[in-house]
Amino acid sequence: MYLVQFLILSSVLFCIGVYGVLARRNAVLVLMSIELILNAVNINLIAFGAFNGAAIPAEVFALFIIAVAAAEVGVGLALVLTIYRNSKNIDLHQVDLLKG
Amino acid sequence: MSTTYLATEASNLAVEASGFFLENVWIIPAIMAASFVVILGFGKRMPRGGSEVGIAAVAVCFVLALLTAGQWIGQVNEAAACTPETCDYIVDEHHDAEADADEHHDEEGAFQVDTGVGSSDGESASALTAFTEAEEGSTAAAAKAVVSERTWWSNGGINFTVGTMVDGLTVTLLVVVTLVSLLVHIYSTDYVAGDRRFTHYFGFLSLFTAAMLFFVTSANVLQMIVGWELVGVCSFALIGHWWEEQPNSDAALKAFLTNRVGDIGLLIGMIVLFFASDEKWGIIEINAGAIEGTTSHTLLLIASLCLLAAVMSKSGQFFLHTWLPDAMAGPTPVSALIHAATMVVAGVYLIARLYGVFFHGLSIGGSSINALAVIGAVTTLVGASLAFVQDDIKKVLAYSTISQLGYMTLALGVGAWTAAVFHLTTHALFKACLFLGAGSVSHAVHSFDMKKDMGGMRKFMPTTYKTFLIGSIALAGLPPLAGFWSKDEILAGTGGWGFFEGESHANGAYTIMLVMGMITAAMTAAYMTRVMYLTFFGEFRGGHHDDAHHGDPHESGPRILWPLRILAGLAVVAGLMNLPKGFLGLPSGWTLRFEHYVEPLAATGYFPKISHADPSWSLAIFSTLVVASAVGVAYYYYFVRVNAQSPSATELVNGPTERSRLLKAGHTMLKNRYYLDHIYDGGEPVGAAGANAMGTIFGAAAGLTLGFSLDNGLNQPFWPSVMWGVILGLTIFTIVTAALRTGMGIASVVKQPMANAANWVHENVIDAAVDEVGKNSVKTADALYKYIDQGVIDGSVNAAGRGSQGAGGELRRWSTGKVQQYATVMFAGATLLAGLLIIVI
Amino acid sequence: MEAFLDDWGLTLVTFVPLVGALVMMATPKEEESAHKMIALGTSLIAAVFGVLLLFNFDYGDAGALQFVVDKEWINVINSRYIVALDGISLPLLILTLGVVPLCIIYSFGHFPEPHNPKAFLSLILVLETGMIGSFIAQDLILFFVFFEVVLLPMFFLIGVWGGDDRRYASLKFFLYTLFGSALMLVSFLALFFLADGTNSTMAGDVVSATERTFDMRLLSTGATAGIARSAQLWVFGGMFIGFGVKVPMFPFHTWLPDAHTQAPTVGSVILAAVLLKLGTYGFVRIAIPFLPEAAAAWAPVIGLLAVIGIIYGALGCLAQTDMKRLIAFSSVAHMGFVMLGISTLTDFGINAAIFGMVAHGLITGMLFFVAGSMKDRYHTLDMGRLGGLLLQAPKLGWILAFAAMASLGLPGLAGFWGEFPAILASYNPAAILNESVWRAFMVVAALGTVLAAGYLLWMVQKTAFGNPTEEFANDPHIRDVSKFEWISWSPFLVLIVVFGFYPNAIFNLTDDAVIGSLEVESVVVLNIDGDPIEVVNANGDVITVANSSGCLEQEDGIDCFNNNRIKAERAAAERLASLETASGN
Amino acid sequence: MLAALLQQADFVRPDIDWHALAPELTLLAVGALVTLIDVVFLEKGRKISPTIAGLGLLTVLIPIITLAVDGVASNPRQAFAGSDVYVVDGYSLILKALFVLIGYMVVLMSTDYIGEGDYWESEYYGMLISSLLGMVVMASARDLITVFVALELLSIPAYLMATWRKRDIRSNEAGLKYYLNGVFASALMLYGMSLLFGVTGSTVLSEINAGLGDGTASKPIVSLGVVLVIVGFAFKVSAVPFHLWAPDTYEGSPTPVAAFLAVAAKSAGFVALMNLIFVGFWSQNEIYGPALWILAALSMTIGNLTALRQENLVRLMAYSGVAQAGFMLAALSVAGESLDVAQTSVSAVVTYLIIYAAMNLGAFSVILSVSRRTRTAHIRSFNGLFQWSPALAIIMTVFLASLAGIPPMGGWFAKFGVFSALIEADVWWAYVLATLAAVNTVIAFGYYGKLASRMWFEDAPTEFETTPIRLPFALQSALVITATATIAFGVYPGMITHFSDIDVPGVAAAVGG
Repeated sequence: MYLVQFLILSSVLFCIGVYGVLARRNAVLVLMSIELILNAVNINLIAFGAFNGAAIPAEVFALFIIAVAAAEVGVGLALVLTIYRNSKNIDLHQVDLLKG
Repeated sequence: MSTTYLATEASNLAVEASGFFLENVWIIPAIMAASFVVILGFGKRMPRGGSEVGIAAVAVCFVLALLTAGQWIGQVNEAAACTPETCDYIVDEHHDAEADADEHHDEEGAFQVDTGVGSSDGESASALTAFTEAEEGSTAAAAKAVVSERTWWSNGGINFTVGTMVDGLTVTLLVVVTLVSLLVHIYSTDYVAGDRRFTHYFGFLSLFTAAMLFFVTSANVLQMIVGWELVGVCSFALIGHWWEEQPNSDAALKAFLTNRVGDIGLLIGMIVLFFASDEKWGIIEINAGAIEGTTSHTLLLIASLCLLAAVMSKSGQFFLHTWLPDAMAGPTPVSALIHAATMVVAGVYLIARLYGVFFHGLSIGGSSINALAVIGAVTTLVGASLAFVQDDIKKVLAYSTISQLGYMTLALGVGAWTAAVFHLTTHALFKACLFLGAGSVSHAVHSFDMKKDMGGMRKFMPTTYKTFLIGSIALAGLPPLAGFWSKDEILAGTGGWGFFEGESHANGAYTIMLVMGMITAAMTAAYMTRVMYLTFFGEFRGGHHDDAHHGDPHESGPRILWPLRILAGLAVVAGLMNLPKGFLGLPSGWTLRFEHYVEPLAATGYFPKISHADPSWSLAIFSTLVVASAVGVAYYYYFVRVNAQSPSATELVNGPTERSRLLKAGHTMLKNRYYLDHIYDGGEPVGAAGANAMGTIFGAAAGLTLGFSLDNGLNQPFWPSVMWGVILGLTIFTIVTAALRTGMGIASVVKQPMANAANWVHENVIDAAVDEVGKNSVKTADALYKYIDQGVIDGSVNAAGRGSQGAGGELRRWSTGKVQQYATVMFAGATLLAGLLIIVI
Repeated sequence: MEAFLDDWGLTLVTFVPLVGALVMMATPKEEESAHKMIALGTSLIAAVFGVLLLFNFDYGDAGALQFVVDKEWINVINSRYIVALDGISLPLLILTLGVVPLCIIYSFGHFPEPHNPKAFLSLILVLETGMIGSFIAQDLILFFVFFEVVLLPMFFLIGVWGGDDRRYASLKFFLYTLFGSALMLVSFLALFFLADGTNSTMAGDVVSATERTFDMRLLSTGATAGIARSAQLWVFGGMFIGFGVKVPMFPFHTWLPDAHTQAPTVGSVILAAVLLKLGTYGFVRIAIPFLPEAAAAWAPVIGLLAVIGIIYGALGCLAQTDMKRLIAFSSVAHMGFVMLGISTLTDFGINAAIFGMVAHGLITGMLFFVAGSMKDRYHTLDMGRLGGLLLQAPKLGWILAFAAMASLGLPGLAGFWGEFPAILASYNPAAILNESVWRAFMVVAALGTVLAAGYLLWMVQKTAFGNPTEEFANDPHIRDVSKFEWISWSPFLVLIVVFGFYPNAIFNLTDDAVIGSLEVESVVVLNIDGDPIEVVNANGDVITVANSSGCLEQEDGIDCFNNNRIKAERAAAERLASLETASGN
Repeated sequence: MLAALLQQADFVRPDIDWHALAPELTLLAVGALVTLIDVVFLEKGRKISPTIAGLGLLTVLIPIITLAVDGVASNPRQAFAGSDVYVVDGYSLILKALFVLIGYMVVLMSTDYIGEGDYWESEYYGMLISSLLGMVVMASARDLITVFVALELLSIPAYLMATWRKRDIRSNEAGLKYYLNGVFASALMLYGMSLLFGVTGSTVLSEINAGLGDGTASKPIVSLGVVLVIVGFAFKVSAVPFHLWAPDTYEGSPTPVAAFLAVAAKSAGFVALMNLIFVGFWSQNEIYGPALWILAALSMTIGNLTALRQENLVRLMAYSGVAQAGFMLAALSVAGESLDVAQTSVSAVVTYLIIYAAMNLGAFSVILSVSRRTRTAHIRSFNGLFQWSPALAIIMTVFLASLAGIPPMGGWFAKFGVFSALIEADVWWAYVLATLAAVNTVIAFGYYGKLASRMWFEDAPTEFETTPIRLPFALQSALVITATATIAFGVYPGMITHFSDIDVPGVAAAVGG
């Protein structure tokens, strides 16, 4: 096993996540894409920790990220719900009242 | 303030002069200034509108001036009677009395400049030698000018003083100015009676007199500048006295602006002198520096040429004279006082005052031509010829004044200093008499037009006629009236007669000036005959206005006539002040009195060593014959032929100019005053100023450039030379344009009659060349303002503003409201930033 | 009393108007007469303190700073509250203190729309504080603060009470000045970091002479000696733009005609009389004494722009049809003379410049007053429609003619003494400058005097001479000078004459101070080991040589230079040497 | 189980300096109290919750003061003995105080807005206090994990506050935009953090600095990591090109929240950036220097230019905030040139933050006050304000002048500090940035001045009543406090420099004293 394999995996995940965030029009899919990026981060952290002999901070960091991500997604879904309630729509391209 | 102005020559022998009036001459201008303030403040509430204050003040000043003159004469006599044993005298080495001088200066404001008094006991032997070697004919010691000074302002650690300087020249002008001013004041109470601005008028008369007196008593050139400008303003105000009519205010503006053009020369000339003479303003110091040769000759030359420009404008010398005839728009007494007797001679006075500078700067001695003499000679001819064709009696007198001022300049240019000052004096008297006489006539007929509204006036106004006749004879220069003596001295002073008669002891051999002066004398006599005929002889041609309340013209009142009588009387006798040496075998105590008391001796250190021409009987007789024959021809033409041919008593026959084509062309040109005004006028006075300015710029700039470059050995660094290049380039452009057009036109000049030629020259050469550079400064200014200021400079500022606004509008569109585009921008930004840094580092 | 004045005089003069403004803010808007009285009262109180200062000023020592107050202000940047008065500041201070009450009096009779005396007068008072502060500040940051304080009130004066195009004009005025002052601030900061206050010859006399300092007293007496030439040039350049915009010099002048034309009369007067002087004052007080070497390098540029300004301003005038705009352009020309004087870098020229500032303040201020009063009467300043003022309102007309005469530099009136000595000085600029260049400038400047006469007399002719146009021939509104106008104008008129006749009233004050500000102080030259070897004066002459024990014998005894004072570096010596070479050529 | 885990990790609980943590703990307690009040008193608690929140925030100042008296400024404390993870020093203390005071001002601004708008109150204040807690923690955070947690703690409540007017679709949109951009930025930042952790093997900033400095780390990865982390906070401070969310969010959210985001969140971003730069990346000047330089130049210029054309005042303030952030970034961009410059730029940024807080909160208060009457933030609603509400016009003028940097209002000193840092750096790019900054002050006045001229020079609009506006006490207090502070800071800047002239955090340790 080599570190670089993990890094390649994580960067692929990162790229997919970024693509999702930038390209998907559905708000929920965007939220999921963000999760992908965060998971890429987690993989990075764990891999680096394992290979650097600094496993504990890496794992702690990853745990925090997982926890916080959960909270974030909670808030995110709440926001999406509110939007949906007001405009019956979660297409992000339609959300452009504020501009200029 | 060091005072090492006294020359080091062995013949330096000067006596300290003193006396209450000589030292406190400042009182005279101060009285007039106070009079101005009083008239301005309270004049309207006074019974005679403030005129009484003015008259009283100027009368007091006249008395004071006489007392001053008396005291000066006493001083000169004392000095003349002086021997090394009996009185204080100075043999001046480069004495080290500077500390002494400073002490004097600190102790009290007024101090005597002759700091060397008594400091040379050990050198009486050389003094004695000097005494005996003093100039032939004058064993007298020189009476030195009385200078009183106070600190005026200080700058750069230098104290600048204000003060008075009194010597013969000063007292002459003091007497002349106060006398003419007094008479004009009295005359005016009648002449302008009932005018709506009666009080203003007298206020400005007072202010003018004050300024003129301040000018002539100046101890330094800076004060002269002040006085010079102040008289200009008063002239402006008085020419434009009836400013409701546009032509009057135009004339006033023209006068002022033309003078301003000359003032560039004045300012620069004075500045050059200031630095050339080691940062000194004092007239005495500047002259002394020039005479001793401590001042660079190049700088003296530049300074005198610059000052000459000022003289040309103020004293109406060709080609800046055009304002003077227009200035006749002012009330006639003003013309008499300002534009004939006093202000216009300021330029002449300036040269006389700074004679050391001009004499050495223009190398007058031992030469036969110089700028001053040429300008004077040309002016005198041009003025006389133009006087011929005027119908307006005041304009005749105005051109005559120009001509006579040219005479004075000519005299100074040939080194006949005393003759010039003497002529200045006599001219002031008879020309004032003539102007006031013309005023008296016009007061009666309400017009200045001789052809339309005058004629036969001798019947109605006998006193005016008589005085005018005396003035005319004096002006024409027939013996024994005043004009003869002064004119003759000038002609003798040219030294040109030496051509026929051998050695004349003049400063040079100015034969051309003599010839031109002689021609002028003839023309003067002729045009004055014409005026006499048109005004006083024949039948009265006026009255066609049929104003009921005017009726026949009648003689003026006593307040007008008495000044005329006095001036006429003086015009008769004034010439006797300076009878030629050896005239009719008179003792030396009777001859050359004017020279004796007025001309400073070289021993004073501030006056150049000039030679005095010998008087010549043959010349005097010849010139008298010339004048007499001119009178005769003119008399025959007007009194005999015209009188006989006139169809009726009140209608004049056409003159010869109407019949001969050639003469007519000449007449047209003269009528158009050599087209000079057209060149200057862009239709309005500002245009005139602009064109004048442009013309003068290039001349002055080129001259100065050349001067400075020479002075600096043409060793210029890069960018100043670029500037010079531009200036010179423009000058050359002007000249080349003119030359090209002239060349192309030569053929047609040959073919065409004179008038067309003149017109052509006007339109295609002078006008085109001058105007192509700055046809009309208003237009230039308009274009500059519109395109450069509002277009380029302001435009670029506004464009920057608009650009920002535009950029803001563009940037605003980045904010699309689409959240994913924001994220895209964010990610792109991050990627670019990271990529950049990864590549670079 | 004297002790009180020493400690508090300048501070009171500066802040009394501000206090007045605060009191006015607390007073209800309806109490118009109360507002007028408060405004006039406070400005008069300030003026009275000014007069007291004038009387207590030691004229024998006009070159030295007097009434010095030096207190802590912003410690972290060594910026201190230092105010003081010397011969350069005094005339400008008095000018300000005089002009403001007169403007207030004038405004009583002529409240521009939309009225509101409360706001109008309190803004003027705030403005006064800023102007006075700028003239007496002796700390760069304090100067900067006061310099900027004047901006906002003027912005509002123009913007609220101005003419039709007031928004554009006020914003333009503001942006221009802000641009200049931002660069100026950058230059000040560069000085702060580059200069070394302990190098100054005054280091021993100033309470806290630190290495980094904003203290103008230190910066003008050798603290800047060690700055590299290239840096000096840049720093000077920043200040040049900052002050040049304010003057305004060509080509930074385009804000001026707009601001003047649109501003209410009082605003124009204050702008012309005082605000423009802040720029030239900056040159005289800050830019040139701090960085003499850079000043010498920049001087040709200043001189060239000055003469361009003279001619350009004059031609600009000739192109105008609006009287007020014409007067505004004439300011460009007149300030050109002032800058020409400054560019010579001689005491003579700078004295002339200061005189020119005061004279221009009085004369152009007066012209703006007249223009404003005419606008009140005719409701237009289009010269094509005016005429015959002398018939309808003779006194007003004569005052206009008088002011025009003064403005064109008539000897005997104040304007001449600003113009002529400036021309004179440019014949003989400082030794390190190329005199041919300045002589060319002199010729052009002299030409400018003719053009000045041209446009001013043209203006007088168009407006005052002739007969009134039909439009206004029987207009009852056209009355002669009113009471308020007389009160506020007569001091101007009197001073124009007084300074014209007795110029020493100002020259005497400024001369010592200017000479002092141009002196390059003597510098201690060190050898490579840092020991003093000799003292060199401004001309590069060695005054004192160290004895064998490394001590210099000075007038006040032997000085062995404790380490604090041995700060002068070789650079300073080299600089003097280069100055010497330059002046030797 | 837990014990076993701990034993396995060889974990010994470090000594905790409770005093050092007292501000955070107090804040936590206040937050809990506000939430509890709602739970206990239900509707009755509505009236008192703002009061409790406000007083509570002031209470937090007490431990801050005691810590200051204790001399942390010269003697930094480690909250966990022997670890640089959480440090309380002069720098963090002054910023904590600033955050708490900003919180208090926001409470003053919110009291009536939230109260009158029929929104949940206690939750609002609870959220506010949580967010503040995140900021307060951020000031002391010297560890990537702590920084991350603090960031999320301050962000998540802020997302909700932005959406507080939940029935208003614009508010929803504002919150959503803020949220999506925010989490995306966090994700990028985390990716960067993971890389940094990878090359240094530590999450503690001082150790990261040491690890980066020894030269063994792969440069490209370090660059990518540093840039991504900076981007995360550049988003928070709304630097160009990461600023696009800000105008939309400010416009849509409740005005007090917009003020909170514009001031507090931005300050928190700067605090984090400074922590990272001075502690974590100190040795990487060649990376963060140019990066911040570019961000600063872009932010100043684009922020100002875009603001020129804004018609909504809140958006205008948002762009103005972008430009102001650019100024602060400018000072930071040269901080790495030397320790002296770093000192100057820390002081400059802290000073800037304090003054910026006063003037910006003030400006938002005025906008809030006027929109109480006009119900809009359109720039036209300020027309002729001087005629119908002169006091507000004058106060707004003070803030505008301050924002434009015109003495004697505080803003000039803030800008002065930035220039001072730039010029002290004495490198050509710093001078270029200084010149650019000078030009930008001019552009900025283009819109500040235009707003001022609208208030003073225009006639009052007709679409609403133009009688003087009466303000509730809380808002009045907010106005008076901010205006007084703005003027006082400008007239006597010593008031701020007394506090802001602090040592550079952590650098002394990092470079070995």
